[in-house]
Amino acid sequence: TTLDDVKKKGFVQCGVSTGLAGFSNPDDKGDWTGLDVDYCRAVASAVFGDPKAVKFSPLSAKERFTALQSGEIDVLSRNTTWTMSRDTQMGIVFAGVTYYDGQGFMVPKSLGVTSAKDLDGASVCVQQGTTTELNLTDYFKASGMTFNPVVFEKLDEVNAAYDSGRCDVYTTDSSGLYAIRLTMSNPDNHMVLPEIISKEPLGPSVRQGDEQWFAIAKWVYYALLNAEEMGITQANVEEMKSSENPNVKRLLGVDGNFGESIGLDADWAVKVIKGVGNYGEIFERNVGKNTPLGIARGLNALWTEGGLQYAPPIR
Amino acid sequence: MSSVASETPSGMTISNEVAIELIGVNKWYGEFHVLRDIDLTVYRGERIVICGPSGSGKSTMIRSINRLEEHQKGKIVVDGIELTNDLKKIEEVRREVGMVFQHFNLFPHLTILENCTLAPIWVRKMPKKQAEEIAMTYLERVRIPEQANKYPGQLSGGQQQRVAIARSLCMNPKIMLFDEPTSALDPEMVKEVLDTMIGLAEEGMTMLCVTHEMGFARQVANRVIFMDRGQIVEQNEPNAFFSNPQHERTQLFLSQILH
Amino acid sequence: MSSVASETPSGMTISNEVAIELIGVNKWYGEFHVLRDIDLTVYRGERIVICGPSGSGKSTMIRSINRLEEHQKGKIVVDGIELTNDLKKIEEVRREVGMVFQHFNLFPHLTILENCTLAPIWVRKMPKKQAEEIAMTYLERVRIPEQANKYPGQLSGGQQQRVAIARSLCMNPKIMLFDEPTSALDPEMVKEVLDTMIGLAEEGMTMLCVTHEMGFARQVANRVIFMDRGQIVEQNEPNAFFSNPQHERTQLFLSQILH
Amino acid sequence: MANSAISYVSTAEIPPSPPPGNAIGPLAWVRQNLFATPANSATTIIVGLLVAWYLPPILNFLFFHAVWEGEGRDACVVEGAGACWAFVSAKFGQFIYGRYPDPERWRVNLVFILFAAGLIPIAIPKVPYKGLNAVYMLAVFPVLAFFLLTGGYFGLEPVETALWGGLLVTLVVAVTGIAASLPLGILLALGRQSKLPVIKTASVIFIEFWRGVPLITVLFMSSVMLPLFLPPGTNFDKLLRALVGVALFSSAYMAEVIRGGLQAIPKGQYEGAAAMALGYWQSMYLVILPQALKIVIPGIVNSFIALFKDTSLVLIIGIFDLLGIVQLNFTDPNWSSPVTPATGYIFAAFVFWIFCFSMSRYSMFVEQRLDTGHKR
Amino acid sequence: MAVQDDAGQTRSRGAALPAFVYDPVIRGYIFQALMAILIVWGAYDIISNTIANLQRANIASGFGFLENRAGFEVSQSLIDYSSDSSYGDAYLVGLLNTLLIAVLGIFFATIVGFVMGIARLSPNWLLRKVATVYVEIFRNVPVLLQLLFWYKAVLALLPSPKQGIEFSWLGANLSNRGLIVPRFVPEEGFSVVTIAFVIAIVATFLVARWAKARQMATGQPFHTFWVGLAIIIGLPLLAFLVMGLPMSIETPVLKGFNFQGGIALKPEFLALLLGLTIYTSTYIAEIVRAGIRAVSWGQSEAAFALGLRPGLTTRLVIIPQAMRVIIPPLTSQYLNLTKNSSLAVAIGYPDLVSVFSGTVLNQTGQAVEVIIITMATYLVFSLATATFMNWFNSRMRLVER
Ligand SMILES: Nc1ncnc2c1ncn2[C@@H]1O[C@H](COP(=O)(O)OP(=O)(O)OP(=O)(O)O)[C@@H](O)[C@H]1O
Ligand SMILES: Nc1ncnc2c1ncn2[C@@H]1O[C@H](COP(=O)(O)OP(=O)(O)OP(=O)(O)O)[C@@H](O)[C@H]1O
Ligand SMILES: [Mg+2]
Ligand SMILES: [Mg+2]
Repeated sequence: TTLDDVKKKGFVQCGVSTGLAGFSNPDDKGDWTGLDVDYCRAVASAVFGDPKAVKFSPLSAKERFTALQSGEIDVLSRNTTWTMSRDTQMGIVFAGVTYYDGQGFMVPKSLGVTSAKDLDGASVCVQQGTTTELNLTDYFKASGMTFNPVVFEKLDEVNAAYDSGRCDVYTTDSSGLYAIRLTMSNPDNHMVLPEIISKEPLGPSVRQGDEQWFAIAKWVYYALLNAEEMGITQANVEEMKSSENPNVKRLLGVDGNFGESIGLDADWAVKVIKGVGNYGEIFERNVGKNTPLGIARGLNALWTEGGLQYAPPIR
Repeated sequence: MSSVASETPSGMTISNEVAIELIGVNKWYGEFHVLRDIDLTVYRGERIVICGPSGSGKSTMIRSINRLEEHQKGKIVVDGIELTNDLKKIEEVRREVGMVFQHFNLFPHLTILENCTLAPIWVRKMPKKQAEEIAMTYLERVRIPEQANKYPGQLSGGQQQRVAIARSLCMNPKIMLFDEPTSALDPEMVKEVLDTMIGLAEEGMTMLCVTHEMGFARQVANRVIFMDRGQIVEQNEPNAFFSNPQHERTQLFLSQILH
Repeated sequence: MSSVASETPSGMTISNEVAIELIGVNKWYGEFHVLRDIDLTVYRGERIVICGPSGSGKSTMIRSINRLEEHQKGKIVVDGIELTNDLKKIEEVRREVGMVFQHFNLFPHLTILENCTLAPIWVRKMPKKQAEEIAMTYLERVRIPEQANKYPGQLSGGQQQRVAIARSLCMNPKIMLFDEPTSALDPEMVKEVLDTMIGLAEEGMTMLCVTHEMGFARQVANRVIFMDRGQIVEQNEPNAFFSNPQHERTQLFLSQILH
Repeated sequence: MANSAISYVSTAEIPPSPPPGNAIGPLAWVRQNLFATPANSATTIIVGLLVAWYLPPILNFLFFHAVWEGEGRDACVVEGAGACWAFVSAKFGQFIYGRYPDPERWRVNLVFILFAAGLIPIAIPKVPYKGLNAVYMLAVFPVLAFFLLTGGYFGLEPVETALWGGLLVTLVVAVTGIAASLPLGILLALGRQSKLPVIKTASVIFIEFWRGVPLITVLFMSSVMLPLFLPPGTNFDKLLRALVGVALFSSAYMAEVIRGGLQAIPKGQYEGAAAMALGYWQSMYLVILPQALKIVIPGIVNSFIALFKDTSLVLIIGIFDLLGIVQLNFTDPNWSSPVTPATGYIFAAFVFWIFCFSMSRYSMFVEQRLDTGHKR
Repeated sequence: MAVQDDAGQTRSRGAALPAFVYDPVIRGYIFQALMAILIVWGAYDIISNTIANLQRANIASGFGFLENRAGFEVSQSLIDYSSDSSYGDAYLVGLLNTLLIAVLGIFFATIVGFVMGIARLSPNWLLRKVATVYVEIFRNVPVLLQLLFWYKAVLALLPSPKQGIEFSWLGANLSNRGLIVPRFVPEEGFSVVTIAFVIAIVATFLVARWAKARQMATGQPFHTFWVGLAIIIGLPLLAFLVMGLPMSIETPVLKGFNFQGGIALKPEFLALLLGLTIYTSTYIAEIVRAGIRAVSWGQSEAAFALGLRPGLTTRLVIIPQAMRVIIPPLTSQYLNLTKNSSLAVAIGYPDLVSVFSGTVLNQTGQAVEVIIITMATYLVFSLATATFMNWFNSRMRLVER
């Protein structure tokens, strides 16, 4: 099984993007950071108790699915939209939605456009082979407008083309827009338009056919959410072990051994939280208000706070 | 040097009109002095054989007669026309002088007939039909009319060389130059080419021929010239040349060649 | 055909041991019948010259003796070994038979010495030193020991051909085959090669030689074979062959070649 | 009966004299090469004007208006600025080593030195011990280089290939491709010459397949499809996969080059070898291949050059070779300026050019020098 | 050929091996059988692995996806294409774009290459050196780098459409959106001009034939080239004037962000064309040079000795022979150019690889099928080229004995 293989080689092989600030991006020292990266570290923590027991494969949009299908990577955590065809026809399954996103548009302020409705006839920069490319087409078609696609295989190339003025509009998931805006030669000259034209549930995926590994992928994510819901943080996880709350006890493996059923230790969730913190911490660390991206929780707030992030209980 | 009409053994006549005159001709390849003060007068109807060791300048000399090589000092007069840089004069001389090369240099992409008619059509501005008729007469003369529509690659070496001779004759030249015409041929084919050349000589064509075929020299030449190191070292009427060479280099050369 | 030990003009002896035997050998190139029922017995010590018009199958015949060509019918026995598809036997025969080609076929990437030692080292598994000593003796015998460390490209044609002979001799063959060994040479160089071959003949080597050098044939051959259209048309002792050819094709051929 | 009238014997040898003055010297050269005919003179003038028109702006951009020093983009974002060489010097380390960790870069340097130490003597014809040298280059050096670069043994820090980049990767891909394609190419060429139909057909299909498709699809295939061909769980390095693709691709081209050499060997050489009782492999190894390979040295070097240029395609599958890493740095906001891309590309072009041009000159040199065989 | 076919001859001396081991025929069969087994086994292994991998991962397979709706747009298409078209249509769009760039690239590269190749043999030192520098520079730099250079370092620096460089005399505009040129819209009567053009070509052809026949008959040469040129330009022009200028020009106008109307040559297209043309032309230049030099000097000498002038010698003797040498390698350069056009993927030109192995592969995830189709397409190109070359070689081979 995948878990055995992973244990044997001693690390989790995780597919990430070739560089998208806030989600998966190598820092100056070459260490990977970001929300997608932290999810992989969480999985590694669950298996090995060590958030560093993970290796990253930067993948282009084209390579990502075959890399997972062929077993080259164990988890794909690469701002990938959960769609039905991907979930059913490509031999992969999605483990959850780590980020609720939607596609938007960015334009140079000098263009004088304030709404996506004014974009008729525009040249649009978009990354090749993404759901973004399809949504874009659908949106313009539905609005009775025309556009001229300028597509590249790699994100850098799309960025460079937009920055040099090759196109009028940049479109991708709005989280991405914020990240990309930062890399423009002058970020203040660009604005994100208010329209969101699609649902983009981004989440990690694993290969079909290995229920145990699928369960680990799912429940690591749920553990992160439950931890936030219960107020368990990286800092207080040890004290919380002595909490009286039965929900906390079950999550932290003090009461019952839920880890066993997915092939992990009883304290698997403790390891996860110790390794990377809870979902809220991950979010704030990578993309939240105090990062250059400055993204509000919005849809990604817990259900208890009006958002969509909701985890099944552990019992 | 001779300046009177004379009678050769085989009964061919030589007029005392001058056909070619080389006066103090010198030529250098870069620093290398190939032709050194060559003086030579050829009379109309003369048949001259040139021999000498490899690298002695034989080819260079006969090639400068139709300006395939440019000489740098001295004077070459062919058929009354002095060879200078003037393209028109060069062309005129080349029309009067035919040349046959060691490696035939037939045009491989043209048939035998086309090889023969190319120059008459484009240089002499002859109608094709007439050119072809003339070509056929000459091909008959070299005894290969039946090959007219083949390509050079399909012919044996001896046949190719005969075509090359016919091709030159089609331009109706007054003088023929031969540069080792038989040395690239198999022994059995040498004879057919030499026979063709003998035929030409008998008709009184002025000929200069670089060759080591001493039998040929004996039979048709009225003069044999021996060259060495860019000079004419010795010349004589063939019988005397072979039986009684004067210069020691000539003697050495003949002893090697007639083993 | 002669089958008794005889004495040749130059006093070389021939045993009545059979060296090579061809019995009813036939060969086709596609549809073309090159060798037609060739019967030939060569005795140890014989020196046979083969002549005939181009394309008559001379080369093909002597090349099939060391299986450079495969015959399709009949039997070839060399030194007691019959040539079949068996690679081992072919190799054995080739070790006993030396061959010298028209175009020398020296290996241009090896020095003269390396050319000569290659086969002894790799085929006879001789130590390098010994092979070199042997090579040097043979190079002395062909009178070019001083060229041992040059490359073939640096030698004249005559020297190259002598190296080719030495190279064959290094394998200590019992029989030598020559395929027009002098026809690619400049006239000045023919003599040195023929002299080398005469030397070999005087030592009693069994030799088959395709050549048109009739002087050589007269001097050393004890039998001259004339081939035409894939058949042996006539064979005889040289003096008789040249002075009194029987077959009309032989007569025609000799008249052409001795022009 | 000497005919005294035409008989002539020279009495003294005419010594060679130097050629007349107007045939040599610089003036004669100018006349012959630039103003020989009116048409020739006209060409000289027109081409001369074109050169005078276009050369100065190019030189200005490259040298006279170029920015040689600076700490960031500000130095290069000035009106009329030429090439931003400051960018190249700031990023030079990355261009050579990629993201290979700083403290470990001595290992890369050592590999470069070891490589040069093997290559230089093998390239100079006069240096002896070519055999030992070849053994070093084909057996010792690759092993040393592998351990040095990847690490993980002998206390060397392991360095993932994902961190390799720049000229290092360019050279690794090119050298491996070359080293692997040569023996493979020889086998394929011999296979294609073979009289055995199965071997011949297999070789032909293999060669024609790889020669028929663009390298980029081969790289896509190796990066996307290769994992699917293998049993589950076997997966290997991305760089290694690219190397496999490049090696197979170039071996097909190499095979055709070598086949050309085999065909150029005169039949007489095969016969000469056979007449001396050498067997098939012996004649190939001792007689035919040494000559065939020598004849095709220019062809081989040309395919090396092609391969070296083709290494740049690996950037399309996300491996950062020299060109890839140069491009990657254009996005550095600290250095982005209108002239940055041009500067980066010109730098990369210059590096590629140096390698390719010197290889082609080298092949011309070898061609002339080793030409002992077929010329007097 | 007397090349030995005794493959694998070993010399284990003395060992009493059965006789058939030394028979090259039997030996050949054994060797081949082993090889065949190896190949079949390898192929079986790969195929079974792939099938197992695909099944295990539950990946859809088969070529049915070609019928599905594509759902994305392509920026340049020679046929009608919209997001409602199928993946199969997308394949066609990519294929046609590849062919378009290949045909144009071949056209320009041939012209530039011949000019440069002949210039490299010029007696003029300066011209020769300039051509040499051109060839040596552009030949020794990867074509991908050149494409990127033109695209990102040159064309990307152009101003936006609003500030684009106007070529008012052409009605064209050059900006970072590419070169926008007016489109000629034929009106009623334009067909007459087209017909005139066709007639002119036929007429030129006839004149050439007549001229040749006349020369063959009377020996008089004729200036066919100039007369032909005059006819081909003059006749359509005349028709155009007579019909009252039956053509309107659709000039591009700036509307919103972009130009509307006219023909837009996108920067991706321009960069690709420029890069491929320059790169390939250096190779063609070398081929042309080698081809001309392959005709031995003896051929020229023989022609000179017959009194032919240098110009005629070139035309009648050198070029016909050089072309035989030039055409085969030239065809393979054409094929190379076509294959190199796949680098379009790096600069976003929608060629076959970019549209099909890029977008379609990503949208469907059917990597195996998509890559197979792409490779097969290129293989067809190369087989077609090879067929042509074989045909050409057999037709043009110098006839020999
Ligand atoms: N183009 C050239 N450049 C330099 N040297 C040349 C050139 N052509 C010939 N030579 C040299 O000039 C000398 C005379 O050459 P030439 O061909 O006239 O000799 P030859 O007497 O015809 O010799 P052969 O019998 O070998 O044909 C030779 O030493 C030759 O090497
Ligand atoms: N490989 C081959 N395929 C087909 N025909 C061949 C082949 N080799 C030789 N021939 C033909 O076989 C005939 C005999 O050839 P061979 O070389 O034995 O003649 P030869 O007597 O040696 O002639 P030469 O004096 O020209 O060397 C010739 O007609 C030749 O064209
Ligand atoms: Mg000569
Ligand atoms: Mg023969």
